[in-house]
Amino acid sequence: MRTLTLVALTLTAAFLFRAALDFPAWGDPASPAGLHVSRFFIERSYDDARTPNLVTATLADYRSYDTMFETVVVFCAALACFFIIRAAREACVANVFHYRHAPTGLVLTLRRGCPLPRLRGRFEQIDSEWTPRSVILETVSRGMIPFLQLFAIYVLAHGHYSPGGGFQAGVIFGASYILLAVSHDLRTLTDHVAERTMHLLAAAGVSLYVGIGALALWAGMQFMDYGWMTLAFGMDGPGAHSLGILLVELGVALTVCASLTTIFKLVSSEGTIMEGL
Amino acid sequence: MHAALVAVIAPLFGAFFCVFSGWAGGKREHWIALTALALSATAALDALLRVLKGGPQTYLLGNWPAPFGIAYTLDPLACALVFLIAAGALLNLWGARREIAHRYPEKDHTFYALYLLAAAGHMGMVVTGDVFNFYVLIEITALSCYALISMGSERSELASLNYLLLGAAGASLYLLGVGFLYIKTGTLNLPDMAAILPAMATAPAVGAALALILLGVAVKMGLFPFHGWLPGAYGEAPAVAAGLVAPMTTKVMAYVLVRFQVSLFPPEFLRAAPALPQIMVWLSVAAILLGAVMALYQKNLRRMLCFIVLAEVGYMAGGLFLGNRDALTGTVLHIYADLAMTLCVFMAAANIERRRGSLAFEKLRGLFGTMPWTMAGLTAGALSMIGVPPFCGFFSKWYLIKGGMAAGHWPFVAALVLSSLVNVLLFFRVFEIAFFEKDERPGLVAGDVSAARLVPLAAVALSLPLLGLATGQIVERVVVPLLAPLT
Amino acid sequence: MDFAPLLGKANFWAYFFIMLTGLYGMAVKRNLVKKIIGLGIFQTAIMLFYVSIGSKEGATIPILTAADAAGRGGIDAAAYINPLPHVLMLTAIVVSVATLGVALALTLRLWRRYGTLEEDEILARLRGDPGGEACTPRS
Amino acid sequence: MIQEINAAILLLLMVCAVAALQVRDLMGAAILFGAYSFLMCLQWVSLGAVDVGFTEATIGAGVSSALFFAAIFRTTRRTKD
Repeated sequence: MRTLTLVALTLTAAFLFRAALDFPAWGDPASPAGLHVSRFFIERSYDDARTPNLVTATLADYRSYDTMFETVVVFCAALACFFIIRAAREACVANVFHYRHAPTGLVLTLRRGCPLPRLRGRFEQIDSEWTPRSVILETVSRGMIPFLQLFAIYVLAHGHYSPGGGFQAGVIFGASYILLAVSHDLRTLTDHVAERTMHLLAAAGVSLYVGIGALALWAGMQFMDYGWMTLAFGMDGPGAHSLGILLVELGVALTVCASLTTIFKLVSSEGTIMEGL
Repeated sequence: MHAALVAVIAPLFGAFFCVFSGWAGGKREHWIALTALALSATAALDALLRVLKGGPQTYLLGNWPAPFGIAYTLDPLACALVFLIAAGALLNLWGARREIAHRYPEKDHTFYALYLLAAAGHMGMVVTGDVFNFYVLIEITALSCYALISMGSERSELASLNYLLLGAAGASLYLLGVGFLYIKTGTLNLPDMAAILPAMATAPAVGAALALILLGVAVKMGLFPFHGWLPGAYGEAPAVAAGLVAPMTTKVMAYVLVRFQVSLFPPEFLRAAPALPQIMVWLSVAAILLGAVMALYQKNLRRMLCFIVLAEVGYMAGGLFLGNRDALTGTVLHIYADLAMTLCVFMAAANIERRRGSLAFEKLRGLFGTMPWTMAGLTAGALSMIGVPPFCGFFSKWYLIKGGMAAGHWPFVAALVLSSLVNVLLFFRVFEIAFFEKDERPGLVAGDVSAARLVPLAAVALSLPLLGLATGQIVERVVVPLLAPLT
Repeated sequence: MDFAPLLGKANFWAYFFIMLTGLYGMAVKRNLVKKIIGLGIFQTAIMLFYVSIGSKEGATIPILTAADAAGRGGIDAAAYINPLPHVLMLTAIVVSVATLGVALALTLRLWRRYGTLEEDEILARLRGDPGGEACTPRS
Repeated sequence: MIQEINAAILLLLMVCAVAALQVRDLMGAAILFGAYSFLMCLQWVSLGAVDVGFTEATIGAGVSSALFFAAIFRTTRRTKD
């Protein structure tokens, strides 16, 4: 089996290496890829969409239909993970509850059916008996998270002019939640943003994207033509495209952030959404 | 031509609404899904009628001119397939509400959302005229299918992971092939690429690109020797999901091969490398024989059907690469016919599974007595798969055999005939068990399944002879315009 | 013999080498996580190939300079790197992370059922023999 | 100069790819895969693909690694190959 694979791979390698000899020279400005279609994007994007970042303009305007499905892929992955490993609700109710006394670090273990302690303020619920707790880590993370989120918003809003856009913003925002889950525990994250909110946000993001495309049908234009905003908001064509790009990137950011956080929650807790890393 | 677009995005919106409704505590997902699919089927029918009247059209997304933005290429072949997919997905889902609510408590909205996304992905793949967009749609379809398949029997998780690894590798090979084409032509638009390619038909990079694309699609299609994932994935999937993916996925991939063969692969290229079609036809012969032989060994109705699907993939790929007009006609006809008849037998199998709990052969005893309507549906599908006129399976096989004879490829013809005979044997063995052996076990639920499951099955079963009788129309209005540029 | 064009192809050859490394991992490794890592390497190498298609000698990153954005019309396409492969690969990266999430979810399900990540041990369990001592199923 | 940096990164990429597949510890493999992703991001930035590099740095080296760590933490880091 192993030798057979190696032989097949060697043959493939020879085949690919032979094909590479036929390619245009590496980095050649006059290659077909650099001339045919891409010139249009480079020369037109500022006039069409008033967006100096050519990648953003191409991504969210010229090929926005692709990007729509790319967002749907992320949404679909979150749904798929939920469908595959989310445990049934009754399996997620623990038999044993652990409470840690905050000042002393003493852990109280209660079986199901016992009255819950009334000392809410000084006891905190933890996952298992040994949950490492590091004051330095928690404090540093808490300090970093607002800046991460602010940076995510900057990346989203400034995507027209600098590297960045909806995906990167969504991932950074999601990473701030993942950092919260890793530095504290998953329960802290779930207390901040419920599972339900995440799913609704993910669906809202894709709906925003596809909805903006579909509103063009209502104005009698082709799907994904942002030109309908010229009629709705009374702005000029490039401005409408620029605004359209911003709005769909917002949808992308919402979906990516919510979906990636959901996937991380499900994978790190094996589907119970209780006990994380 | 907004109709074709509506056909694709209606299920997308349906999926979003299912998630909203599910997390808002509603119980309306089934109706949302049915409405979305019905809307999609209506729109697809509208698109088909327009295309039949006005000829092939392109739909520019975002209103950007064709090679720069993404465009749909709409012709009768594509629109008819979209209509069949939407209608098939609708009928397959129609009566499954109780089953889904029972099997996936708390998760049923996700099931509906994934089902709709898979349907939208299949339809999007058919209409798109952009080679990269096709890759993204493959992945949407595949991801939702992995999730749907993984919730079946105990073995389904491993089958699904195998499917994921092979499927992702196949899609990546396709992507690499597209990269090769892009580096040589500088475009991603299918018609534009087809216009550029003939000038460089003999370049090694183009040959490598087409070989890689062929390899990737063959993996996704389950053509021998890349069929390893297919029986496991379709055989272990939950019944409703199997009724969606088994008829649709392989057929959509076959459609894509037809599209590439007719409009992308330059004839000069195929003449320069005559070995490639020959190899593909021999692989198809191997696939047909393997499917037929393995089906004989199965002790479970659904697994038997999976190996028949494997053989049908061989029919389509073989007809495609024989390369003459009759064989191509047979392939196109077989895409439609096989979609309908596979859907028919899988829906009937789902009904039986719903009543009997399993599809092992010993559970099929006495079915003609207790479930006459379901068995009538299964019989219609079986007769079509065997190739009895006037069912549609007969006509497509007829054209395929004619094409094989015209090309002088006797092994292909022999494999086709042999596999039809094996189908006779397979189905009559099932009928024998279901008709003659009586099941006397107590506690067996008597009677057929509910009308909500029988009416869609009847509709699909009736469509089989209708599709067969419409063969002349299909050839004249779909296939002839498609093959016109080849002569 | 002139080696300069061959040297230009060395980059492509390196990409193909990484791709095949990934494919080798997917085909030969028995551990499911290893297979998934192989898939990741394969996909990323294809993205590298695409990005390199877009590169141009002497061109700058695909963000218009202030001067070009202000002046109307006279943008020299050769001065900017081709943005199209970048757009395609943004999509491909997101698709690959989506695939990764689903693959890991499936792996976790398999772990829950069989208590192992080795494909051969899972297959042995499915065939019915006890396999190895590592196969203690977790409830 | 940029060519030499490119070549060095490419070499390291190959080393990381092989090592991630060969190391007999899944956590080590995941860390090496993260390093591979980060080197890839450097390579892309040096090829001028700033947006792709940015995305790979966040998704490939960031979220993917976190997902791998989570899954390995939940299962086992032992592997036979």
